[in-house]
Amino acid sequence: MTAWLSFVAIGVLASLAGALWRVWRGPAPADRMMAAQLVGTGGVAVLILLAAVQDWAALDVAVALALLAALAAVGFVKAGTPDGAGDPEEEAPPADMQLSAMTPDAAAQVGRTRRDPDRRRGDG
Amino acid sequence: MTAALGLALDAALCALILGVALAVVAGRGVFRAVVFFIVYGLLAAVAWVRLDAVNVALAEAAIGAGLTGVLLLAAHGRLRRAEAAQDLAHGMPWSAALAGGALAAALGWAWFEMPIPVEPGPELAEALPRAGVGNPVTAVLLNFRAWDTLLESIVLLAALIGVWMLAREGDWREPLGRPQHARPGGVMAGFGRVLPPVGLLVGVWLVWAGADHPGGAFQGGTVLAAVGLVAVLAGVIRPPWIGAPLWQGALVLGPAVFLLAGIAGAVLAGGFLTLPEGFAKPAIVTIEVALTVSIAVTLAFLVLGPPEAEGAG
Amino acid sequence: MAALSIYALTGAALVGLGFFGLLAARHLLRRVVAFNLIGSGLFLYFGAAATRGAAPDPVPQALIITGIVVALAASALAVALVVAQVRAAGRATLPEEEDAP
Amino acid sequence: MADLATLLFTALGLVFFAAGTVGLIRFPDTFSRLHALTKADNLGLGFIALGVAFQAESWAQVARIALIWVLALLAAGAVAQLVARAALMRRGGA
Repeated sequence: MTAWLSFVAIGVLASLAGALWRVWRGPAPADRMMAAQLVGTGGVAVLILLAAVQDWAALDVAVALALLAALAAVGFVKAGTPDGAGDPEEEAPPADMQLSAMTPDAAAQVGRTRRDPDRRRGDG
Repeated sequence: MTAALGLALDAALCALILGVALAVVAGRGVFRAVVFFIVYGLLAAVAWVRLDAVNVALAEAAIGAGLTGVLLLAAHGRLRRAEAAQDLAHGMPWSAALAGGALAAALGWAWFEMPIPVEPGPELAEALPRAGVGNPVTAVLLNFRAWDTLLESIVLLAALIGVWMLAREGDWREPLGRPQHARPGGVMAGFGRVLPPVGLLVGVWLVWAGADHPGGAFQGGTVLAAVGLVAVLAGVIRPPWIGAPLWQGALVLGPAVFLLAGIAGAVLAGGFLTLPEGFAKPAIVTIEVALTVSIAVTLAFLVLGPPEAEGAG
Repeated sequence: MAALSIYALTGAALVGLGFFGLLAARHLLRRVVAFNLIGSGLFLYFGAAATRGAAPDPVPQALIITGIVVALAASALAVALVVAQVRAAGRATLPEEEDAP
Repeated sequence: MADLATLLFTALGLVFFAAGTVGLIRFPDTFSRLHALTKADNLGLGFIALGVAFQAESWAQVARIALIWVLALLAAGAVAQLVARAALMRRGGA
């Protein structure tokens, strides 16, 4: 059973490599951040597996990681608001950008045309 | 079979870590580097578990994956407008590559040349039963090498004073950090109310369990700092101003109790910071609780940064 | 032992990468990150060395824990200094390193 | 019996993780990629946690595994909502 669980852990790590590609590629900051979030979820999974493989105390590390998984993302969301200290729910998005008001095609169009804000500033 | 798979697991993990580190230093874009560094912290926590260092993994998980991320992301948000068009040197800095490569090679060479020590320190194995706690790392931190830990708690305070000295004159009486706000009843505010109680429980458990199981003042303190930060970011708790007496008391509580215990040891047990054998456990637990409070408050304040009023930029 | 060598060599490579990043980066925030990478690599190297005996040696582990916490405190101070530098000079690079346009 | 359950559930979890990664790589825009992440991966984590729970030696360990999954779900739900809104806002030229 230990061998199988180690194998599953390797498999989860391999799937994290795909998430790392998305962190590298972006293009939007939200893509990078969400991919990092996936690495966090995968890390928790690996820790649970390692708990059974080597030491059940690793579960405490998994609890800590799961508890704080959202911290970085909350920091990201805050930093993206105009004053760097707000909440995206406070401001309504511009009317023409509301996806519910769009046909699926139009929404996909927005996704394709409005690319990497980082890159437009020349550092993406 | 199991051993080979374990080795493959280590190799895969290290390959990911190295790839992430390469992306941190070589990828264009400050934001990309910051996100990769957060990912690095997550993977490093897993690596520490593989190295049989659950105590370290706990600290790394809370700091590397949580607090550092918030610190760097907030700073990046602040600096976005001032960001220079160019964040790396032009072209390939060959001399820097050479220096880094030489350093890595020297360390790699040293690894194979280093003598393997007589393990695990016979003096330590002999002294551990008298330390008062079953977790050897806690015993080292709060009993055998208490000097290091005492001075370290003072270093944290020094760093915090350094951060506060960067506050502008007019902001001195403002709450720490930037004024955080969130939509009342929104997702963020709700999250900021649900998570901290659970985190409080986990943090206290880590301190309590730290005497005999992995955990302790540093691990519990960092978890508490992180969930406190969630509450502040979500606008649930308003941070105090620098001079708030209660919070200043919390900052110095740990070092003060530690110092008092040290002096008591000098009087009663014949040496500064020597814990008398029969009282080792209660003394360690007392110091640890006080230290946890101070570490949690200091780290949270450090990440929040100097006070800054609205509209400042 | 082989597994420990993997981690130690990874730590050594991290120190090298961090040092490279420290020298190659212009943006001050990137320098703070690179410096953290050096520290973390050293911790990994040290931690691998601590695990070579029959049981993991708790003394290096205790030092690494305090080291991780101090590294965060130093980073917080460095980040606050970077923010102050940007406020004073308007840019996140050092003046002597600004490139000709 | 317990080993069989572990085998089955962890394998299922791995499949969901792989699916989440494929979605993350293949889906065309930020918002559909958000789906891949928050749903597939937390299901994957849930199955792996369930599988490992069959190997646990005490109820305290099972409780901890359950806590981990609940925390992960809570985090994923809140984060997906917030990041999606943040992405929408940045796009709107804010």
